[in-house]
Amino acid sequence: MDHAATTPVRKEVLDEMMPYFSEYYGNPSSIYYLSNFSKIAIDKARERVAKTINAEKNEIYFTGGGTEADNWAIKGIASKLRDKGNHIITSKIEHHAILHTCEYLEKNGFEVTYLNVDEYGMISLDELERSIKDNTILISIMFANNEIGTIEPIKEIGSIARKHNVIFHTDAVQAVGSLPIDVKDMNIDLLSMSAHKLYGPKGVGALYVRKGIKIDSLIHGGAQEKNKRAGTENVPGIVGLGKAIELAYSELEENTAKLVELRDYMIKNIQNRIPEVRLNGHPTKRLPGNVNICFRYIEGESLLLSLDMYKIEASSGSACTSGSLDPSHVLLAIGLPHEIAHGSLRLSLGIKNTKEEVDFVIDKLVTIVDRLRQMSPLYEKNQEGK
Amino acid sequence: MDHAATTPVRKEVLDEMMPYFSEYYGNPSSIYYLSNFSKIAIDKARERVAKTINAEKNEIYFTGGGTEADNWAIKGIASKLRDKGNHIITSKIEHHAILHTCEYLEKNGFEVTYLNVDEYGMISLDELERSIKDNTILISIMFANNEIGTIEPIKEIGSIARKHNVIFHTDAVQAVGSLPIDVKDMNIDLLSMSAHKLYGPKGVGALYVRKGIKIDSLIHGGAQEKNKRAGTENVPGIVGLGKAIELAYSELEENTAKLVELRDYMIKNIQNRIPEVRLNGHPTKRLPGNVNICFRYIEGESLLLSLDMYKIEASSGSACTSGSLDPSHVLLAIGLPHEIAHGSLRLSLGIKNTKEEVDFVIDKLVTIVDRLRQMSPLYEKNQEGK
Amino acid sequence: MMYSEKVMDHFMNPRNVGEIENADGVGEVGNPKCGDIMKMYLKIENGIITDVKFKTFGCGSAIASSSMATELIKGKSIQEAMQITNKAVAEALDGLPPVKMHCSVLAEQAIRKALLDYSKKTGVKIEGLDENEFHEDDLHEIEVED
Ligand SMILES: Cc1ncc(COP(=O)(O)O)c(C=O)c1O
Ligand SMILES: Cc1ncc(COP(=O)(O)O)c(C=O)c1O
Ligand code: FES
Ligand code: FES
Repeated sequence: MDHAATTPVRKEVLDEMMPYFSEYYGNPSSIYYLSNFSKIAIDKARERVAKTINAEKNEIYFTGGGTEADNWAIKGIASKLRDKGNHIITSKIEHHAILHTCEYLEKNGFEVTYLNVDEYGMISLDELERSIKDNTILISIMFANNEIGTIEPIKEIGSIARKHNVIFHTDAVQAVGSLPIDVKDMNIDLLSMSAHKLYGPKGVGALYVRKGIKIDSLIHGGAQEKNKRAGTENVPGIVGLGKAIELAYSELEENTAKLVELRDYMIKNIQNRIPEVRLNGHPTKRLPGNVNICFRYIEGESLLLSLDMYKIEASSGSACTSGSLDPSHVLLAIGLPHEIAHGSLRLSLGIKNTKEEVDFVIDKLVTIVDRLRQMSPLYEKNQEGK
Repeated sequence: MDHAATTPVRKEVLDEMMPYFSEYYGNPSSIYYLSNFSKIAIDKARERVAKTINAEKNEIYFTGGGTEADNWAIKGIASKLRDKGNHIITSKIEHHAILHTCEYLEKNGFEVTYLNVDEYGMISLDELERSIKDNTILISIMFANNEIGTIEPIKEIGSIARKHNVIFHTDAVQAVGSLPIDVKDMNIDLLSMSAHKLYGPKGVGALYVRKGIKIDSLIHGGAQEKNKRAGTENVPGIVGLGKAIELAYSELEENTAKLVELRDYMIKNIQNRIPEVRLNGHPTKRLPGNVNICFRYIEGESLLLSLDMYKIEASSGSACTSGSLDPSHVLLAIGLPHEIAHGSLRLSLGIKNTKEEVDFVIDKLVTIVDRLRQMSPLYEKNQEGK
Repeated sequence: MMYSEKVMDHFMNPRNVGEIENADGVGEVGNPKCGDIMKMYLKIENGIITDVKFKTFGCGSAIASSSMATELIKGKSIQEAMQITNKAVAEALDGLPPVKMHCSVLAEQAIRKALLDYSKKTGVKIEGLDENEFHEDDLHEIEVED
């Protein structure tokens, strides 16, 4: 139950990818017959991606994943507009692909404003508008957060950006496949996506670049992707992204309804059955499959290990799982104190999950949380206090 | 017969990749049991790649292809050593992944020396050494050229670089899988490779970074690849690269012997049966499968189209196939006049090609070249002149 | 790049390849930069193009364009031949890839240059034809939309 981390490639997707490994393996840059299959396949995938987000075909550029798309968007605009300005606005809860790229730019003469979020993880449109300056060249706000699932007011951000003539990028890696997206209606100038979050393969993504937006390349070389993203195309991967996105959106309504119901059932039951828990993220404006909860007095990694014993996959924003000493920057940004962030658990539901599985996870959680709390000196203290 | 452009994924390679799409699909960054399979798989691939080029496992970083590895090497060193110097040395016959990256750096305050090559495509060690200045931070010379197949004196370049304390990168995209490589013996500091040139999948490659070499990231984000290359790992692709490289080197001697024999047979027979041709590249220091020949009075694209009618795949450095107005920069660098470069043809043999296929191609070439020459106003003039 | 079936047909089976001895008009155009050369031979009787042949050093699209151009003007009057544009040649071939449109320009230019040669040799004036129009350097300066 960790579909926000990655998803398996769906059978229909893999089936469509297979011929492009060994049979129709031609290099799309070649001019002979064999390579036509690759060219046509890429073209079809581009069309599928474009259609899904209401873009034009020639506004879609394939990349080696969501992280590359994010890096390209930020650095490509920064490098292109360097002479125009050096100020970028983003938020405190972005994925590291955005944050670390911004930090890199800060070391190279750029100035970055990291917008605050409220307790639900929402940015303030007011603060955004007040942050725009004469030298602001880019606003990058994620479509939906990968940890707490909060969906940002993208359309409103788009309007503000457009009004002030600032380019607007959104990291939609978690949103694509799960939420309806219309780049025209939402005034989005650049949008990143990644195939492995929507039952497509790892190592392939795309960047939407609105017609008219000028951007420097991140990866220079051959003339692939209309001279904007060099490197021999990952043909099977691109085919997989195209198929996966088409499938996801043909089933969007039905999957969303199902996931939202399961999600809310899960949240409600955890809250009912386990004391001293806190739901992180927005109660309604959240990704259909996202459940993020803090369990007081315990630590996330030990929770994950215990769940793993029952083959339940999950993730945590605890300091112990982060590899660094701090808990997740997202949990801190929504105002959680360290000790509470420590006990965070993210369960992200996928299209194949069932109510039985959810019940199983809740049952196990009840046991595990109780067990870990019994071991916790904090819990002990707290109970004494009562 | 265009194996230098790309190769099909070998069955053994694809078989080993398959389980990582839908079964062992866990994100290597997760901590639960399922993701162990991915971690172990990546580890094994890293070991295989390292062993092949006599590197250590922790000196191998996976990328989204050869172009990304090239970009990373050049920009990563340039960015890291900017304060130390701004001069880079490369050659005139590098792949666009190197050349266009260098041109980008030139626009950003770097100075680049593009070394000449002789008629065979060899750089001069003398010129290289004379070009090194106090502010030289990087030498990047390709291991073997993708068009004319010439193998550069890598070990000697490595010695010169080491002597002058300059970092040495080599684009070995065409060499890996075809030539023995020993990064220690050859004093190589950074080396790029790409899986799809050696019967592995497209969209995955690697950069070898010698221990102790400090390099900035090209793609920032998560902590993957020891914090040096962010982005969820393309697990099946990485597994494919590992298997492909292991296979290629377990069969290296036998394949090389076979390819060299076929190659020389092909070159000799074309020269014998078709008048006014010119072999491009070095007669002996060339990639085992590379045949590159200019046919006077005709143009490469029409040659390719005609060959395609017989399902023979090939490539050309003619201006008409380049999409730009100029013929290949490699052919110009070895001193060919435009009109001769125009009639260039590259045939690159693969491990499955047979003598019968080579004979078939030569037969067809004889007919096609004759037909096109009969149509050519240049041929006419020349025959009159005789 | 993908050529139409018609382009491939004219490339593989070009019509009217060759030379005409004692042609009434010969035009050779080329792009000195990319090196493509097209040579057109005309036989003209009573203002009608009774025969036409070509030789071309160039890509598939250049050869197909030459072939199609000869078909389009054979049996036509000089004035009709003057109306043949590179677009007409490309359309007759069911289109050319954008990056290859300039090859059809070569065909248009070769016809006009052969007609100019005829005009010079015979003193017959052809309206709309000007010696100064053959700036070979301009041949490839066609804007191509991406
Ligand atoms: C010498 C050389 N360098 C770099 C590349 C680029 O590698 P990739 O196609 O994996 O981006 C190629 C192949 O296209 C090559 O032949
Ligand atoms: C919001 C967000 N942005 C970017 C990424 C990075 O995408 P990728 O894993 O394809 O590099 C992820 C996932 O890891 C994500 O959740
Ligand atoms: S207690 Fe072990 S990492 Fe936090
Ligand atoms: S003749 Fe050179 S591109 Fe057509």
